[in-house]
Amino acid sequence: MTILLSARQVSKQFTGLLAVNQVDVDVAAGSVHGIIGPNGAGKTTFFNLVSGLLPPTSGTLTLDGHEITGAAPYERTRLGVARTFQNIRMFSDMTVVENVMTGMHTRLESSGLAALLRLPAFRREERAAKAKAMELLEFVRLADKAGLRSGDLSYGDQRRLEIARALAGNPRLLLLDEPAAGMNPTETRDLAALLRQVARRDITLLLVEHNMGFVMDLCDRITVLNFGRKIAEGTAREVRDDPAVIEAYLGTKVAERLAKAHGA
Amino acid sequence: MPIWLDDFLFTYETLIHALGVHGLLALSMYCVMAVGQLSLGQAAFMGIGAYTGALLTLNLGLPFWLVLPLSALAPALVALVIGGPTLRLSGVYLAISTIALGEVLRVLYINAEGLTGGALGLSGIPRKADLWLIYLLLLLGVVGFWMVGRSKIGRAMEAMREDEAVASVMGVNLPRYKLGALIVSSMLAGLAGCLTAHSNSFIGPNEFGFEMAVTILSFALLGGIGTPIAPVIGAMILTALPEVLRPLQDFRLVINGLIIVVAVLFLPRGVIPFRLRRAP
Amino acid sequence: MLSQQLVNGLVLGSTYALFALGFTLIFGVLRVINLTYGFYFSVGAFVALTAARELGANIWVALPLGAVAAGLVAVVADWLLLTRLRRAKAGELASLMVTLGAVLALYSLMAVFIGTDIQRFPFGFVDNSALEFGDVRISTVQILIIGTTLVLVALLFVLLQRTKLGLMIRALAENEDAARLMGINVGLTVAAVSFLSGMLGGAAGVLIGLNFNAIQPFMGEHMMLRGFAVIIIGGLGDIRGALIAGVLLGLLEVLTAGYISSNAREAVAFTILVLTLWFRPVGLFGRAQAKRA
Amino acid sequence: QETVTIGAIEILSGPSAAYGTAIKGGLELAMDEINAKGGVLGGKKLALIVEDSAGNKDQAVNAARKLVGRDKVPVVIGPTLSNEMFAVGPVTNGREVVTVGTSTTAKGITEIGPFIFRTSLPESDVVPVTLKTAQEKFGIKKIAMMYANDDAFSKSGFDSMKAAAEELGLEIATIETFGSKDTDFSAQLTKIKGLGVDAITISALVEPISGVVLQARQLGIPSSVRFIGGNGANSPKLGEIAGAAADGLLVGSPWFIAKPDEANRKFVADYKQRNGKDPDQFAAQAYDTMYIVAQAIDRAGAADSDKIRQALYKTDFNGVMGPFTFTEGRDPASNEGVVVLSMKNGRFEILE
Amino acid sequence: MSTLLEVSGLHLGYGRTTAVKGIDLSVPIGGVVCLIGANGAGKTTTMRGLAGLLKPTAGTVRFDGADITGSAAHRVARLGIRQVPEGRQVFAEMTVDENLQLGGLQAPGAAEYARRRDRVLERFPRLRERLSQQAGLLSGGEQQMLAIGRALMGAPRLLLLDEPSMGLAPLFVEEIFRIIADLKREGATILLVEQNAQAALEIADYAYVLESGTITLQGPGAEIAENPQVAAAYLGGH
Ligand SMILES: Nc1ncnc2c1ncn2[C@@H]1O[C@H](COP(=O)(O)OP(=O)(O)OP(=O)(O)O)[C@@H](O)[C@H]1O
Ligand SMILES: Nc1ncnc2c1ncn2[C@@H]1O[C@H](COP(=O)(O)OP(=O)(O)OP(=O)(O)O)[C@@H](O)[C@H]1O
Ligand SMILES: [Mg+2]
Ligand SMILES: [Mg+2]
Repeated sequence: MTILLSARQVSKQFTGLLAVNQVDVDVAAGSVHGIIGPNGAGKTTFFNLVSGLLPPTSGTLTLDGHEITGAAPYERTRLGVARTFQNIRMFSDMTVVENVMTGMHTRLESSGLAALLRLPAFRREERAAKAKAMELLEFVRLADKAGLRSGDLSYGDQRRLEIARALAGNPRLLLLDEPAAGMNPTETRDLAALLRQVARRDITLLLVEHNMGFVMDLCDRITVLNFGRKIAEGTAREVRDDPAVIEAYLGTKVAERLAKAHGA
Repeated sequence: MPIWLDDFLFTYETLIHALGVHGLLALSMYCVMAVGQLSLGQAAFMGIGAYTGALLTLNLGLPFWLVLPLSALAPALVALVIGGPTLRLSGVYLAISTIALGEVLRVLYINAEGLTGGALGLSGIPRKADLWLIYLLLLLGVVGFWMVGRSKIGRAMEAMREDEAVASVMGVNLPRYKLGALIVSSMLAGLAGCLTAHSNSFIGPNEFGFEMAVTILSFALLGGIGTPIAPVIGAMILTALPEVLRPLQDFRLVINGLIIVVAVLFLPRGVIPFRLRRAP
Repeated sequence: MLSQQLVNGLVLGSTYALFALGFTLIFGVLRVINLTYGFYFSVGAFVALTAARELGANIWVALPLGAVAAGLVAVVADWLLLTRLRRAKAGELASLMVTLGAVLALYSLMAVFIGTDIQRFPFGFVDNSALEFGDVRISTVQILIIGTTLVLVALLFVLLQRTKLGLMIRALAENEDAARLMGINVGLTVAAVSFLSGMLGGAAGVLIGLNFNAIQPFMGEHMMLRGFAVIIIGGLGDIRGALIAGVLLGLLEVLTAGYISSNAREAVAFTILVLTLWFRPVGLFGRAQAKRA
Repeated sequence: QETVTIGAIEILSGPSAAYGTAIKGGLELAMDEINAKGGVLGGKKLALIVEDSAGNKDQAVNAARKLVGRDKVPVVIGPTLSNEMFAVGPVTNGREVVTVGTSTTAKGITEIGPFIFRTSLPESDVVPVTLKTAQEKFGIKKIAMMYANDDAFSKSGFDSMKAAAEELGLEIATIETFGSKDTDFSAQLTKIKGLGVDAITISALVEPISGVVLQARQLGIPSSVRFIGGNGANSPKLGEIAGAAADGLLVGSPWFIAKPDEANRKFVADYKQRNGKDPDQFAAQAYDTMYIVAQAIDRAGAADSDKIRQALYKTDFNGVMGPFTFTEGRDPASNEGVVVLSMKNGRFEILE
Repeated sequence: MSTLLEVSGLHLGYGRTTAVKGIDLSVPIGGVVCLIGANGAGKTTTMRGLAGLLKPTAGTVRFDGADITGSAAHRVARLGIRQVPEGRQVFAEMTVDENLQLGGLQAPGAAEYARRRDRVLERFPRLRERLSQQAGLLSGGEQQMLAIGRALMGAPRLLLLDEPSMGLAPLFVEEIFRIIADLKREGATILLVEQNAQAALEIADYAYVLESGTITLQGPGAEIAENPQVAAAYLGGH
């Protein structure tokens, strides 16, 4: 089992608050890894550290053996890190398909000069990009909305669009911040199926989610954060039965329900 | 040439020049705004181009085909130097701090009397900016932006305009794009400055200050930045208006202002509110 | 001489701060680069001038009259120019442009009707004798300016930070829809802000016009550039920032002109601006937007 | 053809409109008088098209092109500012249209070309007279010099002053500058106050001069320290704004309102009746210029630019500013008419 | 039980698109009514319309007998209709405490205000810890708590909840439903949009199913929960 992403003693200090506190996480290549924890535990902050939007206060991050701690977001994207956002962040003035094509930024190779001169190579590449974008939209069931202004989509549709946009860059590691928020159970089930397909494409998933059924279903391994610290880690079942996790996060009722639904 | 045509061209020559040059300035503004920056430094870049061009012609007697590119290069160098620190700023902070460039240069022009003629400016600059040249450059600019706009670069620029953090997560190298845009825009402004100097035959230190900066910004604001042609049209409207309204005399500027107000109220995204369709 | 220069700087700085107060209020709070602000400055001065000339009003009548008139003009201007754009969520740039057009029309209109000659308040409108402390001289008007600036800064600060209206104003600046959901009457609150800033601009116009004895339709336009520098150095929307930046700028300009070279004076404001932003990209007291990734 | 149309380019809108408005008043008054007396070229009426430049040199050039290209005027009067003339001059001169500046006092104006004339005395002719008078009358030895360093008019005025001061052997204690739109001069004046000078020279437009004068007295510079102004100070506005603070200010002028001759008294009265206010130097210069141009047209015998140009060289006119002829360089030939005025109770009086 | 909110024939849209096409709906005093539907069905649009943020193009809205169709949002809010908007919409630059103050602007008197604030902070102890933090820097879940707390500060007669459990940790989701139950017991009237339909239908007295802007099904909560189509489409059943 190779480790794709590894965080060592990563911390993030905000004024008056240690949001992530000496966290160690290893994400195995090809796995679906979940991060759960109470509100404000530091999950999104951890994502920001991994994707490079915030610099860690201390600790190191490595991707596939290369240290990326100080790399800019765009460099990490080139290395294969993609993400979605908890508070949806579309390019809302662009159309749906343009959003997806923007996600391909690092993969398109034609230079500005080629675009300027409309070289055949450039045109070929644009056509292929468009086709690929439509394919992705098909995949997240938004193909019929490809030409709409993305800001006009409903909340759930925007979430799916974010996933398509993140996938467009052919990432090796996809960070999903609460992808099922705002979806009803049926939609959530469909999303899970979709993500399983993604995982089958050799994309490693790192996932933050509060919908426990969803997390238990999908994740090979789960890390639990509380007040910025890692309090547990293991398989879905190990975590579910961990008293510290039940106390801090799940509550007995949910834990019982989960146990019932997913076998003891 | 028939006399009436000669008269016509004579009468409107400055205006026709100005329409073209202002079009170039509008493009230079477009270039910065397309990556979500708001700059009031374009007038300053224009001034650098104008003084560089004028001095090269007057003092060294260089041929115009050499003067023109050098006048684009000079502001580009300045853009390169100031780019790093200023591009950390955003929105109005960036805009106002770029006014600083213009104001500091103005003081410099005024005080470096030996070179720049101080408040008296430089006069007697030969008139070498032919109409065809101005409009050819403008055309190249518009077409260039149009072509590049319909590519991943265009998408990246629009992405930056909407949300920088997300654009960076999409893999857009923000500093590079910002600096690139600033440099290209400074070059366009420099060209415009050089062309102005060589068609007006006189330049002075006060022509590239705050007022001009705001005028250039307003080209893009009135036209809109959905497509590269929009700011150019904005520039042409704003340049022609005072002349078209000349018969109104006293009330000329009042009506001019009111037209702008009404235009923006009813077309808040610019006179050409459409955006470039990048994925047909 | 140094003490006199310090007083000069303080007075000049107060005029900058006084002008910047209302400007930073609309600019910072309503998130609008409202270029018509300079016009309110001119309106205040001219209304007070007319009151003094035609009605023989003294300063204590003319000053509030000018301020209130400018406030009303500001309310009307905001209503005509910006409500529509605000409702359409058209963004900062459209507002900037509309106020740019408007200010051109307004100044020109004023110039057509009033003429562009400079005018002054009647001699003896205020007792403008100079008080002497040792070899330092300061006039009554100058004391009035410093005093008014300090009082207004204190009042505004309390208003914005400590009162319900201030809270409502700030809420509205951030998220109009959410403010409505709180039961805030957006139209009325916006009008209140406009009125306030117009009044501040008008009062500044009267006092500064009085101090420099030069009243002219375009007088507000000339203040704008320094106004920009002050509110950016201070941090947008920050009242203390406007005060401190204004005074700082006044002092440095005067000291530069007095001890280095008057040629360099013009560059001072912008050099300070650049230096400030270098170290604090949001100005002295500005706060970075609380936007999370 | 029934009329001869002349063009003028003046600042009629924007912050400096006061200058253009005065000039327009002077031109129109003279034109009406000429027409009432039978016009030019044996009965043709003079007509005047005044275009606005708003003080902007691009607009000034556009206006010039319109006057020349569309209205086909043989003579352009103006533009108002020296800056504008530097842009307009090459255009009209290139098209061989006579251009007569009435208010452009900067150095080098008439060097633009053979079709560029001016009726305003350049500062270099006026200022030495003023300074010399001041030196002789008041024993001035040590001076401070102030000027607005950002506009061509003030700067070139200052250059002339400095040359004259050096010529006269005056001690220049300091040179202080300000921006033409500044309103605060306290720093410079405080510095000057400490230097103990006998006089302060100042070259700028009337607005900042008024401010300087007021603030100087405010700061306690005694009235024994006289101000000596350039062309810009020669305006009744100065007295209106600065009042008693301006008392004692000296300025050289080709004209002054209380000049006792009959022609001038009539001009002042007519102007005041027509425009509702006293004329200033700019109005007077414009008034004379219109006569000078009209007479040149008559002498030329046709509304033809080149002929008018030649006729202008032969100008020999006696107007409200006194006797007037052009030099070969197309500048006013003599500064004999220059009088030195002194401000008293807010009005200029001839310095006795 | 008399009706507090009565909606009939309501049409709402954005520009040329009509997102809600003539819905009828009523909420009784003291009742909890639930609105469920797929993404894009028009639930949020309906909520915005009721709060006065969108002007209806047709139809009427009556609140407590009075016609409030097309009333400005601040009037609606002052009548006691408070909304927890989708996406939270907290005032990001202001502190948590200031956000609460804004919710309680209309509180009659300082004592009442303090009472409400205490209740809210009791319910959400997490907010008490973060009182002086800028709201924009709160975690997603914390912001959701703040949005609910802020609405409660207005002592609403009708509470419009648009996906209140979104982004909340399981413990808190439970807590939210407990709070809804509490509020119901205290006599509050609630219109609830919720993706967690199972839980929502459990406490709802009555429910509506919205599809592409029209109501396709309605009935008592328990009944709707058992409807096989609903179960398949919205509850994750097979
Ligand atoms: N930029 C910031 N400045 C200050 N504090 C911050 C900042 N970003 C996050 N925080 C604080 O850090 C803590 C962790 O936030 P984070 O968003 O990582 O939580 P989370 O685990 O994602 O929670 P949720 O499940 O509610 O989304 C919170 O208490 C939050 O208020
Ligand atoms: N601002 C807008 N402009 C144009 N269309 C919009 C806008 N907001 C929403 N829509 C459209 O209106 C319809 C209803 O959207 P609404 O947000 O009400 O759905 P919803 O039921 O709340 O969905 P979700 O569960 O995803 O939040 C959708 O088709 C959406 O695309
Ligand atoms: Mg989170
Ligand atoms: Mg919704």
